[in-house]
Amino acid sequence: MLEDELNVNIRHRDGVAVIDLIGDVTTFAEEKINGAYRQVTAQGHRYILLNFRQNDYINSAGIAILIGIVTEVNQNGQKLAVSGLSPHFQKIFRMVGLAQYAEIYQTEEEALSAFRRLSGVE
Amino acid sequence: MLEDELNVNIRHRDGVAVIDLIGDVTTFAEEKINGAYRQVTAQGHRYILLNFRQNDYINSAGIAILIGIVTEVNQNGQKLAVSGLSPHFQKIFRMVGLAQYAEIYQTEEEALSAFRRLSGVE
Amino acid sequence: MIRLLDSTPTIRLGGMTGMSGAEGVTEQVIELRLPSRLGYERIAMDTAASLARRMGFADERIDALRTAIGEAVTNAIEHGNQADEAMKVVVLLTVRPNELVISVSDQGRKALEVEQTKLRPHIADVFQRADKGGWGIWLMRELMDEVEFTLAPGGGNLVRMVVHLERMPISDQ
Amino acid sequence: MIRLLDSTPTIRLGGMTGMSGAEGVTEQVIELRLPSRLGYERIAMDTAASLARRMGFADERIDALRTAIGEAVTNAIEHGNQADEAMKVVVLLTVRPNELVISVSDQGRKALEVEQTKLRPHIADVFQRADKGGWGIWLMRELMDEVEFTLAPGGGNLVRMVVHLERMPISDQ
Ligand SMILES: Nc1ncnc2c1ncn2[C@@H]1O[C@H](COP(=O)(O)OP(=O)(O)O)[C@@H](O)[C@H]1O
Ligand SMILES: Nc1ncnc2c1ncn2[C@@H]1O[C@H](COP(=O)(O)OP(=O)(O)O)[C@@H](O)[C@H]1O
Repeated sequence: MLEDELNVNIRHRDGVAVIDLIGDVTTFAEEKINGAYRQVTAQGHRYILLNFRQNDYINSAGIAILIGIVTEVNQNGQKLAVSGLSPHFQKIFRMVGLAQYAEIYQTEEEALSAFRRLSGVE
Repeated sequence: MLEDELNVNIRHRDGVAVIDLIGDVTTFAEEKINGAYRQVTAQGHRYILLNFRQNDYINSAGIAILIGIVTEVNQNGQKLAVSGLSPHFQKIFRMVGLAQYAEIYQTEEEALSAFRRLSGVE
Repeated sequence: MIRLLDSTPTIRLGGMTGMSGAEGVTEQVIELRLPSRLGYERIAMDTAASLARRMGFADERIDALRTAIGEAVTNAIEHGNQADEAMKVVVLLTVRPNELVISVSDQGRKALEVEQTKLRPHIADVFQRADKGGWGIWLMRELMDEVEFTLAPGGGNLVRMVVHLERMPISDQ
Repeated sequence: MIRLLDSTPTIRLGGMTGMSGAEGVTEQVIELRLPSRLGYERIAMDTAASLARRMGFADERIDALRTAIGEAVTNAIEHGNQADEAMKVVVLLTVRPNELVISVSDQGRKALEVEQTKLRPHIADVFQRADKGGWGIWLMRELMDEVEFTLAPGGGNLVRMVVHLERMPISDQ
């Protein structure tokens, strides 16, 4: 089943680069996630949303990939948010400390309206 | 989880005794299913619907219990129908030959309207 | 064939070198040992379904597999091991590029007779019998692509079942 | 305790005589042997989740268990067995009246150092490192009720994890 592979999809909404992560976020996902991040960064995006799909498998290797993204987001002065995580992975993101560097929203819409408020203020 | 046990519930709708089978239909279900059948038979019911819940586990021991019910239904001159089976178990009921003795309907409503037509004709 | 397994996104699980035979056939084996207590067949069903899903089997094939393996393990528990919980039921799941092989063995407290493996019950006859059962082995045969009964290495009964992956093999030979 | 297991509708699976000890403690053991190839940890996760569900664990405990066992098996595959597919990862799932014990062992191609089992990574430090990993063992500790590292009988690494069933025991003694 294709669910075992990660599919990455990039969309642009209201000035935000939305990166859909469809499938499992494990060591096999590294190239695709990093590639998508580099692409939107090369396009000059400041606001990035990683949109997960509920109930996909994320393991510690996937978390390491995401920490790598956060490292670059911080260096490049971008803003990162995440949406679509299951309650279990929201909890794990908080435990790991990722939630301090990327706001967690239930849905894409909530994340987008938060980005709108932010870009209005800035 | 309670899903591992069978729960049996008897309802009366339009002169039909609806026996809901909620849970797994295996050897452990024998007493409950036979008890429910005897109860509605003692009440004089002629039309009986076994209403399954999609995706519950039915095994060959459960099929043997159902064949036992069909045997008595035939002896007692009752009419039996089934509803709520998944496509997989509809197929198995056909393979086993149960479908010749109990009409298979997708939903309870379809089974009830078939019973209505039948009781109108008789 | 190695290439097929590795290039197919649906088989992140596929074998590479596991038990390579002379012909370069590759397979991976998962072994599951269960106590002989009714209910534990559900664990075998769920494990096999999890594997089959990742191999790319269609949902209806997975349903068929669940039923067949459930019947095989139930028989091993009830008949072969006479529900003696200290006795184990051993399930081997062998992942091959184009098929899944399931073997279920018991410790043979009761021997399985050859005639019993060939029964084709008819419901009209069954109505007349006190025992309405006897559908398990027939269901396995109807639902799986291959079913074979032999003796297990340890002397118990062994059922070997095969389901083919309905995907065109792209041979690289 | 036997009575508790048998009268509890959620544990059709519970042990009766399986490996009874002197104190009448009962347990049932499921053994799963997996090839050392990434992806197969999913089978262990699904098997354990299937068992935990039938034991009556709450969904969030099952999610925690999935993650912990996934990390343990991934480590056994990648580190302990160095992804040599011929080497097996052995998962034992022990069902007890009020807990599930999971043990994951590898064949110890690489020894696990004691210090590595006690790491508590901090994300701010991790940003500075090239390797952003090292969260697996810590996650197991955070998610499970008990976690213990020892040597496996065969000389490999063994992780033993326990999750308690949050249900009041009704002792019949
Ligand atoms: N693993 C086994 N060991 C010993 N006998 C078996 C085994 N499996 C099946 N049998 C015998 O074959 C018969 C037919 O099995 P089956 O078709 O599954 O129906 P059922 O289990 O309902 O009787 C059983 O009644 C039993 O006598
Ligand atoms: N089963 C094992 N066998 C040998 N070494 C292990 C095993 N599990 C973990 N280790 C060692 O402990 C380290 C920390 O493991 P972990 O916290 O899971 O993070 P990661 O696997 O991401 O490095 C690993 O990098 C590895 O060196």
